[in-house]
Amino acid sequence: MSTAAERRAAESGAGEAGAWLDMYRAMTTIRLFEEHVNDLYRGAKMPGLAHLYIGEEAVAVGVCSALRRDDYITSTHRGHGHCLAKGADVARMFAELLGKEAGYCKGKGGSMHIADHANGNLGANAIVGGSTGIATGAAFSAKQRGTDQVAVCFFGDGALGQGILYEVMNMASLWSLPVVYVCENNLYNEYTHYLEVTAGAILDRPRAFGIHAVEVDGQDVRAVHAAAEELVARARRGDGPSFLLCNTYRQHGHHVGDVDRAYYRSKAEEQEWQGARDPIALLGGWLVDQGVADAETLAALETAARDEIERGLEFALAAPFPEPGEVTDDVFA
Amino acid sequence: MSTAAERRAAESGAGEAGAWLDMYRAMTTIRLFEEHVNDLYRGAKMPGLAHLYIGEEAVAVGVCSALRRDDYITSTHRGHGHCLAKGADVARMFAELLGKEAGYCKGKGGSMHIADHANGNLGANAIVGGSTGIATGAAFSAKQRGTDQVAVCFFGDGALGQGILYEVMNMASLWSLPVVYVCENNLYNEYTHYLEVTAGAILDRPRAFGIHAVEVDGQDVRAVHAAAEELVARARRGDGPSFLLCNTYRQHGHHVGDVDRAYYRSKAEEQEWQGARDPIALLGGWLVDQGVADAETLAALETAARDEIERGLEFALAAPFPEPGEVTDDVFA
Amino acid sequence: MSSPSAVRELTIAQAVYEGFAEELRRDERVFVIGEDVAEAGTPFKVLSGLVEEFGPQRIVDSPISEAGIAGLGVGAAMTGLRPVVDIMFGDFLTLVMDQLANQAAKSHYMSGGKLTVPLVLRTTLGATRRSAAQHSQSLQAWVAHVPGLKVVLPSTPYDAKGLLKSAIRDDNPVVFIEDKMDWRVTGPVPEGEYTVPLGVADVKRIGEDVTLVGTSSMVRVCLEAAELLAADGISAEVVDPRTLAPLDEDTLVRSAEKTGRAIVVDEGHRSYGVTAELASVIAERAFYHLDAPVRRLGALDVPVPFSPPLEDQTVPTAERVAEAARELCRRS
Amino acid sequence: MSSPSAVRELTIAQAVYEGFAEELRRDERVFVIGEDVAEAGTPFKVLSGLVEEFGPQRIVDSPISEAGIAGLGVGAAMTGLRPVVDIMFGDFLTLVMDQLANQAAKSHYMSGGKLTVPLVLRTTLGATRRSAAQHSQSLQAWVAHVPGLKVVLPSTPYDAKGLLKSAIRDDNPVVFIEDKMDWRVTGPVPEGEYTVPLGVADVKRIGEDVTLVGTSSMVRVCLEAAELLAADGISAEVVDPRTLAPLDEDTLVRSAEKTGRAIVVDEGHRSYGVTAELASVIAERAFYHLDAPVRRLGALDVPVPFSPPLEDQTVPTAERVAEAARELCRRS
Ligand SMILES: Cc1ncc(C[n+]2csc(CCOP(=O)(O)OP(=O)(O)O)c2C)c(N)n1
Ligand SMILES: Cc1ncc(C[n+]2csc(CCOP(=O)(O)OP(=O)(O)O)c2C)c(N)n1
Ligand SMILES: [Mg+2]
Ligand SMILES: [Mg+2]
Repeated sequence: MSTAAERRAAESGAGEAGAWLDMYRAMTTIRLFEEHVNDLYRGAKMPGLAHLYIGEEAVAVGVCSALRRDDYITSTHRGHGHCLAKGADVARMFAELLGKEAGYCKGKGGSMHIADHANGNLGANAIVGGSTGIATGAAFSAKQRGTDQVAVCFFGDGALGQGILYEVMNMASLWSLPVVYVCENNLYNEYTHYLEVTAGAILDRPRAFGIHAVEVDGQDVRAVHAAAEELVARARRGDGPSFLLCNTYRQHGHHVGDVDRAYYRSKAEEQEWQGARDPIALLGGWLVDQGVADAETLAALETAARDEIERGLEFALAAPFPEPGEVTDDVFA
Repeated sequence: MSTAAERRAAESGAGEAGAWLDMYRAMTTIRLFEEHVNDLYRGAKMPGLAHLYIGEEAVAVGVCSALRRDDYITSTHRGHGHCLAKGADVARMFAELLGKEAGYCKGKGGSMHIADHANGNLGANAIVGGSTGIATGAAFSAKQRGTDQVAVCFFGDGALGQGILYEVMNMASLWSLPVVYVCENNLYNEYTHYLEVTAGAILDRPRAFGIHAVEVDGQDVRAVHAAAEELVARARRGDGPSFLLCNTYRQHGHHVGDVDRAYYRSKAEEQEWQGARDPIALLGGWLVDQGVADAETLAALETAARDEIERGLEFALAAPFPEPGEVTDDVFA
Repeated sequence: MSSPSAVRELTIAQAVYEGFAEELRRDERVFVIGEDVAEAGTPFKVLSGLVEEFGPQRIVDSPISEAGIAGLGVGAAMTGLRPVVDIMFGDFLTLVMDQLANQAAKSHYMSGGKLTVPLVLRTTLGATRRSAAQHSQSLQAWVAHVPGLKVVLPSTPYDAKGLLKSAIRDDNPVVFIEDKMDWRVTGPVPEGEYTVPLGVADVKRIGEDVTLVGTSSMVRVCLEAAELLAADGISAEVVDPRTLAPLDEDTLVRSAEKTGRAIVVDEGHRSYGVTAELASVIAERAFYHLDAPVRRLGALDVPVPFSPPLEDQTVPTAERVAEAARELCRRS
Repeated sequence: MSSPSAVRELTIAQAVYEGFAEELRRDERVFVIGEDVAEAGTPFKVLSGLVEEFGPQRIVDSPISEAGIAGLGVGAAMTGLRPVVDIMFGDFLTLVMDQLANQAAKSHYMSGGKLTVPLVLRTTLGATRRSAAQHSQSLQAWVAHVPGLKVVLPSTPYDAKGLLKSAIRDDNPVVFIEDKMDWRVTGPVPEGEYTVPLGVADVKRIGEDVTLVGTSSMVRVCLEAAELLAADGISAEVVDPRTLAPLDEDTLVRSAEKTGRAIVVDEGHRSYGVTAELASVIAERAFYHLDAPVRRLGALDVPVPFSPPLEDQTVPTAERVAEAARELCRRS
């Protein structure tokens, strides 16, 4: 079975170049999706809150493009990017965010609980660190069942505070499980800088459990993808777990309602990451420099993504809510 | 305020030599106490089970002799040694193990919950890793209250599997708390060798959180004491937490009822640790070699310890049980 | 200087803030630890301002380590401090149950009264916030089941402040649970110093025909239901236990004996929930005075769904409580 | 070959072992993970022998990481395996509540039915073992309060085997709780394959004057009480719900309606415990048939003390149940 990147490259016929263009498209889709989510919130069209992935697109896309459809991921409260990168459909995601029947979870999960089992997404999780055991168990299962599937566990720097992460890394190492722990260090646990709550050096933590650990620039999708390909291959061939530290940044607030951020981070910091360190701009610039694409090609990709998203949103807005009676369905299988 | 070792040295008037003799007496007291506990169990005179400290005496005595009376310790299910080394009275300990009113906890705690607040012992704990937060909190409190007290957290190799240990080590490091984590690696978690359930190198775990970590031969009370003095002084002068790995061995079963052990460890291994590596024999041999004491001196110390213990046991056996009505006392302060 | 009798209208959030500020001023052993409690004043902003007055040593931002901070709180409480451990969402009680139930609740008893744990664990409850299954639970039944814990569920600004001050001064571990949806509710709060004792229920409305026992968020639901019932000529008495442990059984039973009918309403799941205890206490002790069975309304026994039309069905409403009361009053 | 009808006397421990062995043979997706479950066969030795037949890949010794193995179990269950996570003492449920209540119990619902978690969490309950406060709790009320979890409390060898097999085959998370004190209790178990469905109560003794509802260890206590009562000419019916969730309310209510008197007995703490739910279900649904209030007997609301003369008072005994029944029968 081929990875997303391989498949796309083949389809687009353009080999590696096609794969990079495809990642550009995927990152752009996430960006536009999240901007629309923000608008939905600001327009009071979406129930509850959402944690936007804007600025972190290179991590989900770089990692998931190294995965097969039957590989597993577990995600977080900031999960839209992971879900899309693993192959989810924009329309059904919007429908879920709006609590509609047509959503991935029939509206029962919402933003923090989207699961897309068909694409190996075992679910976003609203408990920080709550999916680390699930990803490790999926890897245990893959090994026990004799498949060569790999599980990727996405989590934020804040999850480094949860003891269960160390409990399961210990087991993953002991039993050489095919799991890749992907830490998205976007510098903040909600409103607190990670350095205020994180002692020592992050990479020393997985290493203390005998886990191979690597750090990459999470804004450079090519670097993330290269590292992910290596770590996923490692897991697939039975060489065990690994840890990928991706240094990144959320360009928006902790959630859509977090607009006054001056008390915990500076405008200057935000501007640097929104500008020079924007992952989509970085990839776009590289594609143009390399002559892989020109401005029009990229614009065309963006337009295509925008169309897809607007169609999806239209569908979701028009879609019906679940029947009241469904509230008692799905408690038990 | 002086440490136990200083105090004893002063009292015994023999300076350092007196301190070593005192540790010999303390280790012997623990050994004999535990042998009597084993007899109580075998004679069906003690309710429930107990986890004997025999073979590990050098750890508790080496560490606690570096502490002041107002320093804190937290202990484990294998806690008799810690409790005695921190200054508890033999008679009241026996009384507690027998569920008597005169016990440290009025019989309500028993072997796994002895606490001796007056001597800074915040309690044994029957939850593996369960006291790591308590010790860290005691250190937080000492710092907040501006005292120079130190907290020592005793735990076994099995507690390395509990996530809370990593959560609190992170905070101890961040806030430079005066706590010393003492890991008693006696090679087994109950009936499973620690290497089967512990990935990586133990010392790398505290180090990953920026905690100073040291390893010593847990059978050599002089080595344990020297390391403890340094780490306690470090904490006391505000230089923060540390981790002391003591390699040791329990000469008996996991608990008094664990007599057929062949399925999880070899007789040969037991004999090596019971013989050449017995901590009391090692110290005794050294004392004689150094001319600090001769055989009679040591025999006299043992006799004195035995008398103390037999008197204490007699007292405890004769002591009354709590009044039935006390069952509902002490639920709330 | 304000006279003790002067009264202001405050929100529950303001009352809670005052309770914290006064106790932090009164006793330097008190400190608050939790995620984003300092500069952020918690994500709900209820504590905003405390760190400016009391500093980061006493309003401590922690890592995302619920079990760890609970354990740290237990140790600090045993050794001379009075910690308030802030657990953002009640749903995260799942992570502190060991430190709470096996350590905090049992230390005093296991030590034969030697160790004391004057700890307050502050957290939240409540659904209908569109926060889905892991951020909407009301888990008070779990902690109320643990001997050695006190459990406080304030429903008004006055009670919130007075009960919080009592909780902080109590020498035992106390779980203090605020409703996420009602911080903006206003009510009278005197200027001066006062406390509300733990273990004393409060009759929030006097009535003759049926007793509505409500906890936390459900007190307001019961009061609204009482209004609806009044329109139908049914006089409902509304009783708020205020603390689940200790539970003021007598006040509940007396009211049920008087009215002969009782409905118990709590936002936790119905099965094996708080309503079961309150209803069975009333059914047993008021047995010979009851004209109809005691009814229980709790959250539906389903994980809280995200979709608004589904979520809205999971929580008791004034209309549903009133309907149950009308039904009871038709009976017997 | 043994005929399905052939019956042996087995202990509960032997019956549980058979249930495991048969399901491990029948379905290769089933595996067991826990502390000292392999060579040691758990500290209680109930699983001794499984690792010899099924090997260390399927009988997995874990680190002392309750939360971690529970989480690993959830992920394995979502992806095609059928884990049994062994949690040595029920007291350690405190450490797995997040994985159990926030993950296992909610995943099916939150995913709109997409994810399933066929997980069995096996643990224990029961005091009077002189194990003190952290090794003696009966925490079934906590898990029974969580929608999405099934909760099984077997009381006989026959039920233990049949219910365990159903639990392992169930597509939902099931908490299976064995009484530490009763593994040696014997009873008839047929040779052949059988299962006992979840959600069906069992009348363990038929009677006319009073209904004794008992769970787990308390079923035997109720049966002994029934003997004592028979001597006084009081005919007691003993009903065992067998599963708390789903709960077979009808069988309980029918019995209480028949006898007009009911006593509910569970080894968990009395307040906010299992007895509250069972008693209020009976009191509400059988209201017009009851001649006396429903009585509840649970563990005293104190941490379990170590000292034998104290511990022995904390748990309901046949004599206390009988006395409560006599008292009820004098009433009305
Ligand atoms: C166990 C737990 N504690 C606290 C929270 C509240 N909370 C939600 S997101 C968050 C911060 C998470 O930070 P991080 O893991 O770095 O992810 P990020 O939001 O930065 O992507 C917190 C504390 C939670 N959801 N779960
Ligand atoms: C959280 C928890 N899990 C499991 C147990 C059961 N148990 C009691 S002692 C023990 C082994 C502990 O090993 P270690 O920490 O190395 O201490 P040792 O017995 O070797 O001194 C276990 C698993 C427990 N008491 N607490
Ligand atoms: Mg972050
Ligand atoms: Mg050990």
